Amino acid sequence: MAGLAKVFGSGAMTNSIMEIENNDLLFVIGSNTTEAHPIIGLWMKKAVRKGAKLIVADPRKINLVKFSHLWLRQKPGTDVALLNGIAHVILKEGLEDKDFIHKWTEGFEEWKRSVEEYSPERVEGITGVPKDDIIKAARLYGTAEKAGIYYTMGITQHSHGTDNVFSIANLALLTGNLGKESAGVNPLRGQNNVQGSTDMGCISDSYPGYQKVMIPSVREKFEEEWGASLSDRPGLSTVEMTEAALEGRLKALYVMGENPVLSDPHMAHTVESLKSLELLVVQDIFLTETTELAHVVLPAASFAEKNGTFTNTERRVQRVRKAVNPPGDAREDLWIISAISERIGYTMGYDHPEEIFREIGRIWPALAGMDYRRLEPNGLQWPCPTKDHPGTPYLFRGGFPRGNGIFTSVEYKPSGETPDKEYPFLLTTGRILFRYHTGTMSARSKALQSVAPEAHVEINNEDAVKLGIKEGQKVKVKSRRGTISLKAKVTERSPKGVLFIPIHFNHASANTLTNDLLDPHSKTPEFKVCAVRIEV
Amino acid sequence: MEKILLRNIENPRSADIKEYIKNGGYKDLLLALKMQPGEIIEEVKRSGLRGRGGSGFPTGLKWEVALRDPKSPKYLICNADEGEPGTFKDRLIMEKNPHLLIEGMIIAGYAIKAEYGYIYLRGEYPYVKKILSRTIKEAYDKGYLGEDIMGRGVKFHIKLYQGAGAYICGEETALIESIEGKRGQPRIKPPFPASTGVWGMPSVVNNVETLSNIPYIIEIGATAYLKIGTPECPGPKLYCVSGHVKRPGVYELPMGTTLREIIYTHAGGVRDGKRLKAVIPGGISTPILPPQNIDCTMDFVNMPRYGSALGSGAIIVMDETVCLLKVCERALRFFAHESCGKCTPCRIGTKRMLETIQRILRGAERDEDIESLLELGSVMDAASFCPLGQTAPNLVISTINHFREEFESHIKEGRCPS
Amino acid sequence: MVKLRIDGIDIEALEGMAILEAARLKGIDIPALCYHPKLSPYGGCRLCIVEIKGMPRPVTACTTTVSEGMEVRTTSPYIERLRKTNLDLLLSDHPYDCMVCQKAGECDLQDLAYQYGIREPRFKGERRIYTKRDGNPFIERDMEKCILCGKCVRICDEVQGVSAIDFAYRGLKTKVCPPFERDLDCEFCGQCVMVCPTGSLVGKNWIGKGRARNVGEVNTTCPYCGVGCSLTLHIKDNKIIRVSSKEDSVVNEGMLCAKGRFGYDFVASPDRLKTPLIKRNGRFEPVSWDEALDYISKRLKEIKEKYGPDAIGGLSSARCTNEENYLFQKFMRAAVGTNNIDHCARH
Amino acid sequence: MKQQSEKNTIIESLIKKYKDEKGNVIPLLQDIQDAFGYIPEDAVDLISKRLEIPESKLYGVATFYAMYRHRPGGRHLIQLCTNVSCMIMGAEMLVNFLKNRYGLEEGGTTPDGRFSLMIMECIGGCDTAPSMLVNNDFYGNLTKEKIEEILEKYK
Repeated sequence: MAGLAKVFGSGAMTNSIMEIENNDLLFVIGSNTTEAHPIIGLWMKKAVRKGAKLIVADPRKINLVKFSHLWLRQKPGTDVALLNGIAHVILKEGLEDKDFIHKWTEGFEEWKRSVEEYSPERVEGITGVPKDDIIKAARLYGTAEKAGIYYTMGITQHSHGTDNVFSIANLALLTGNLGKESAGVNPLRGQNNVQGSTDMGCISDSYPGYQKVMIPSVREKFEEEWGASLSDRPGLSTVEMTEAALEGRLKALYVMGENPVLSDPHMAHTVESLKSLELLVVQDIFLTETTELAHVVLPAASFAEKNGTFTNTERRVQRVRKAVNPPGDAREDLWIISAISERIGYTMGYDHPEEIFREIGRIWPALAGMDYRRLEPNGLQWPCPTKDHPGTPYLFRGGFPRGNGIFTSVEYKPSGETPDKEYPFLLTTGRILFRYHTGTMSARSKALQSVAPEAHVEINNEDAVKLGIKEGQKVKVKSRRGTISLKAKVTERSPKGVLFIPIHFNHASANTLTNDLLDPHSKTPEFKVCAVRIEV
Repeated sequence: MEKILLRNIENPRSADIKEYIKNGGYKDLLLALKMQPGEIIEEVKRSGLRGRGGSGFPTGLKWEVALRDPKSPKYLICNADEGEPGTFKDRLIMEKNPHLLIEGMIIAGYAIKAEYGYIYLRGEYPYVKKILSRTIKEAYDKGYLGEDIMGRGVKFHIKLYQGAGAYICGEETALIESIEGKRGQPRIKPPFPASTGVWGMPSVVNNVETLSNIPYIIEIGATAYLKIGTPECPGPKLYCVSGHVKRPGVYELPMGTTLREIIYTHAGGVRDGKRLKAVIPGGISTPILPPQNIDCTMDFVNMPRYGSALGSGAIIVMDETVCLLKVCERALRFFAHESCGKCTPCRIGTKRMLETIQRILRGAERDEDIESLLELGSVMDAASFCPLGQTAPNLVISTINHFREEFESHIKEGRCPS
Repeated sequence: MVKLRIDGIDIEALEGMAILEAARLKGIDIPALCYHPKLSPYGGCRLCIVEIKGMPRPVTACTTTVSEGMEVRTTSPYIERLRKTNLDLLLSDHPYDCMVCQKAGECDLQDLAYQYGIREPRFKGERRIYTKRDGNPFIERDMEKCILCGKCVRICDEVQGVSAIDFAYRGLKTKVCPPFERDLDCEFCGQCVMVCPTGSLVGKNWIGKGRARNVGEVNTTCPYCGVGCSLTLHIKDNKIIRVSSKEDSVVNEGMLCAKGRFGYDFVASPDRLKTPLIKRNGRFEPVSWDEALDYISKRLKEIKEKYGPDAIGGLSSARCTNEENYLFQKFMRAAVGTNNIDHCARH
Repeated sequence: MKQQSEKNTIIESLIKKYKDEKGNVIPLLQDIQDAFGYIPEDAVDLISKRLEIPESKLYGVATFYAMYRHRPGGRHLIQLCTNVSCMIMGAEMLVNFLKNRYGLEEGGTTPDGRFSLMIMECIGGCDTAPSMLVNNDFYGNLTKEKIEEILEKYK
């Protein structure tokens, strides 16, 4: 969420889920909401029922299209061109919010010039979206009083993911859809506490609360709080750690509750790097593809066996409560971390998760006003600086925290690896309703397993006819990085020349094929686009 | 009385448009097109015309609500479902005098500023569909239907729509649901169709016979029309007579003619010299009448005073050979089969009443069976969602009241007195 | 606002509000089986009938909206008799399963039968018998217990937008089912199970796991996607036997998806890791916590001395709690001394 | 029965006829029944896909109306009324006659596939009770002999 953080200071939804109901225009781009965020999908359907207009931009005919008024079917990886094209039309038709731009933004003039050559005709050439639809989308978004933009991995998982996010932010700044209810720029975070793990500083360049590691005064504050000297050297991201291990710079890795073998791109690369480590410790609730390579596996407690908090995609911190005891000798993660820390000479004596929660509140003002009692019954949305503060449904009321909203000029750049003669198909990956992440939990639910037992590759019905592929036929999909074999699903859902494979299945993991090319800013791999070949 | 609705039907080519025009057909339409829609509605209101389908609701009022409603387009729907057992009058108009209906529809459409009309014809009249399709085509060819009727700048189209076997679709909102391609389940009222009907637009639903009165009202004016029938229920009425009479059929008589006169003077009285046992005056959802009550005047206002109702004017005459419990059993089998299933009292109540009657007929009855029938009847009448459930018990309950001994003899001696 | 009187109490209600809702605002509870605040009014069960001054026939409170000066009576001997007979009719077409029915103790029909003291239905007759079972893996659909309230049909159509089921056939034979009575094939969100007033729709893996007695409830947050729906875990003998959600929860208002509502049996899976494991010559051997922790800390200290703290990296989890993520990065930064921290966010 | 692909082309052409017409479901189902004698399951699947109407709703409509049939029937359809007016004029006897003479039960089809029988509620022929329809033709004042004579015409 580096892109959004740059413009607005954090990578969270600017508005809240309940406000979706009162949008009069919803622009959903790169989000299969009814499958990846089903309940947010319901709020969107409710808004449409109440008369809101819905634009869906997605290369595939996802279920949400059924409820939309306008479906933009852009080629994968061409989002910047589409978004700049929409901005272009808004400007040409004078639909921008002039006094919002004047009062709250900077860099407008320079950015305005950068979108001048994104005429509807040119954008149609790049994205494949008819120019009339681009104009219609611009008018819908430009004239709407309360317009919200919603996006997920379809926008961020590109080598130019940050640019995609910048161009979304530009649209919101252009039309003043920020700092007010039922509007905003709303990334739908994929996992139950991915917002929390970034808030808590599990990213190499930031301490908790996005406080930068590289700023000496910030580091000193944390050194004082934690009573330990802290490194001033920048840290490595996941994929960079893989490189470092292969180059012998990284010798040990401690993995808590993750399955990088399946969830990181270019699986062969990941396996090779983990094998080269001198120490791999994996703490999880099941054996996974990653524990296979570990030296030590530690049994952890599941969500139902511990107390604490999760933070959802709308910045709402909510309680997690222990309902059953962990099996056998499995222990809460807090106990395990403290025990290891104790043994290497750094004591972290906590008796209850709430003590940690209070400590977090001390060092990150946005959570200072929260405590476990105040989180009853429905949690609070940060920032919540004081004990009587009701929490913040939407950000930036009365302006941006760090000066003005910045327009960022963004040029359309094609994806890293695009189809060619040898690998003629474009592969995109993503989620499906009945599975979750790497399947650790969802694969072990009998009912979910029986309705989504195995991976499939969606292939456009015309392509299937050309290649003589029938529904359910086993096929091989090959990229420069590996090969998997799985059943074909012949459908109109995927556009011609594009294949789709869900990410959840270890027997045919999409990440065997994906490209580990990173977005330079966010360090996110380009999961959404790579070139593949299909063999019958 | 000089025929109005069944004028010239003896002529085998009466359905032909040339024949219809020769006898003054479509003149009233041209007359109406010279008037303002509001004027036509005033005339219909003054005429006192009431819904001939069975509701008896003042037609002019319904039109006025639709005309005043701001929403458009508006729709004029002809209810040709005619599902009430014992009723076959609309069939006769549509077979023998279809252009009278079309002319009536166009005038009604013009009066409420509707440009589209539907005829909802029941699925059980396939041969009538052929006739109506030809009639509509003739009207289009002669310029009485289309984008610009007779060059008067008035647009009106008629679409023929056939149901597929559902008595409930005689209820106007169930009919509208059916046109919209859904299960024929009645809608919550209000809103009424005149403000929110088909496709959510103002829609007037009128019966075939009701619409067939309109040209005549335009022709002779409300004042003259009021001279026919009774002051509260003016105009001609088509009475259908079936069952044990010498001459079953449709009789066009002034509204308010007595039941006795219809049965004996027009329908030739009870056949084979049998004794009259009972009469269902208005279709099987109306209470039964014993012989001593047949001096009632058959109109919307008087029949309730005799403990029954005009309904669709479908008179079923039964002589002494008929076992009334069997008649009640068959009627309840009808209502249980036709219940749309939406509301508890009707969905389950019709079946339980039927089972109770069948138990009595099988001689396996228990003493409290009559009590159960009365209790079921009261909950259905009071709590059913629509008139189907509310009127389904009428026949049984009235038979208990007027022919208690027939029930008793079945229960006590296990045999039928007839 | 509209002023009216219900059972002699003066009430102000919003224009267009149904009498049933206005009454409930004042704590006057009118029995209703087919009403749900999220759904369009239906008027099928006829239990919520009330008397209104000036109206000949009782009207259903769920479909009749309030109007100025209206006087409503929600109960009278006459109304109670009609309600009781209505209930009697429903029970006459309902299997007498309360002894073994999963919904016993939470069934609206059972509660009303208790309230009206109906031990035996007075009007006995033919009851719907359906032998074919629905083969879908999530929801047990016993249509004999269905009272045709239509809430499942409406929530699937109006709220979920899937329309997987609808009424079929007519009269007493009316049945809620997928097309051609095929097995249910939908998103298995379970919203239909949430609104079903009887035991007709229940989770397949709830059956036989326990009912009202000694079942604890723990409210928590869903472990799956980032929406953060509130879950209520139903616990018996240290096992999750069922998941539901409170309808007043802010983010999801009681609605869930297939993963949140039905995807919880991983917690009790036999595959759960139960002891620390150390790999010795290619095979994992169970060891005690002390042995594992000593091994890890010894190796970490060795690597830190030999190669420096930046040779060590940490991957936290987007599925762990805030507290765990905080402690993990504090461990890597304060205890180990490196900024090599990331988590598997899909960014 | 017709070939599957041939069957699909007929269904597709019928659907096209009603493609953009509002309120097209009931006439379309009627046309499908006229073409095949009943409403085949795959026809409903195709209508659902093409007109984007949930199939559950289509099935709800197809099973609500009594005159839609869901199984192939005989070449000719007899629809005999037994409602009150027809009943008191002897319709029950005619039902027994059809059973004994032609082996026709309610909702059944003769072994040779010539006739199917539907018992109707009221077909509006009360003045010539008892009455019946055979395919789309109306017959009144029925007796056993008259029925026999009429059915001869339907081979």
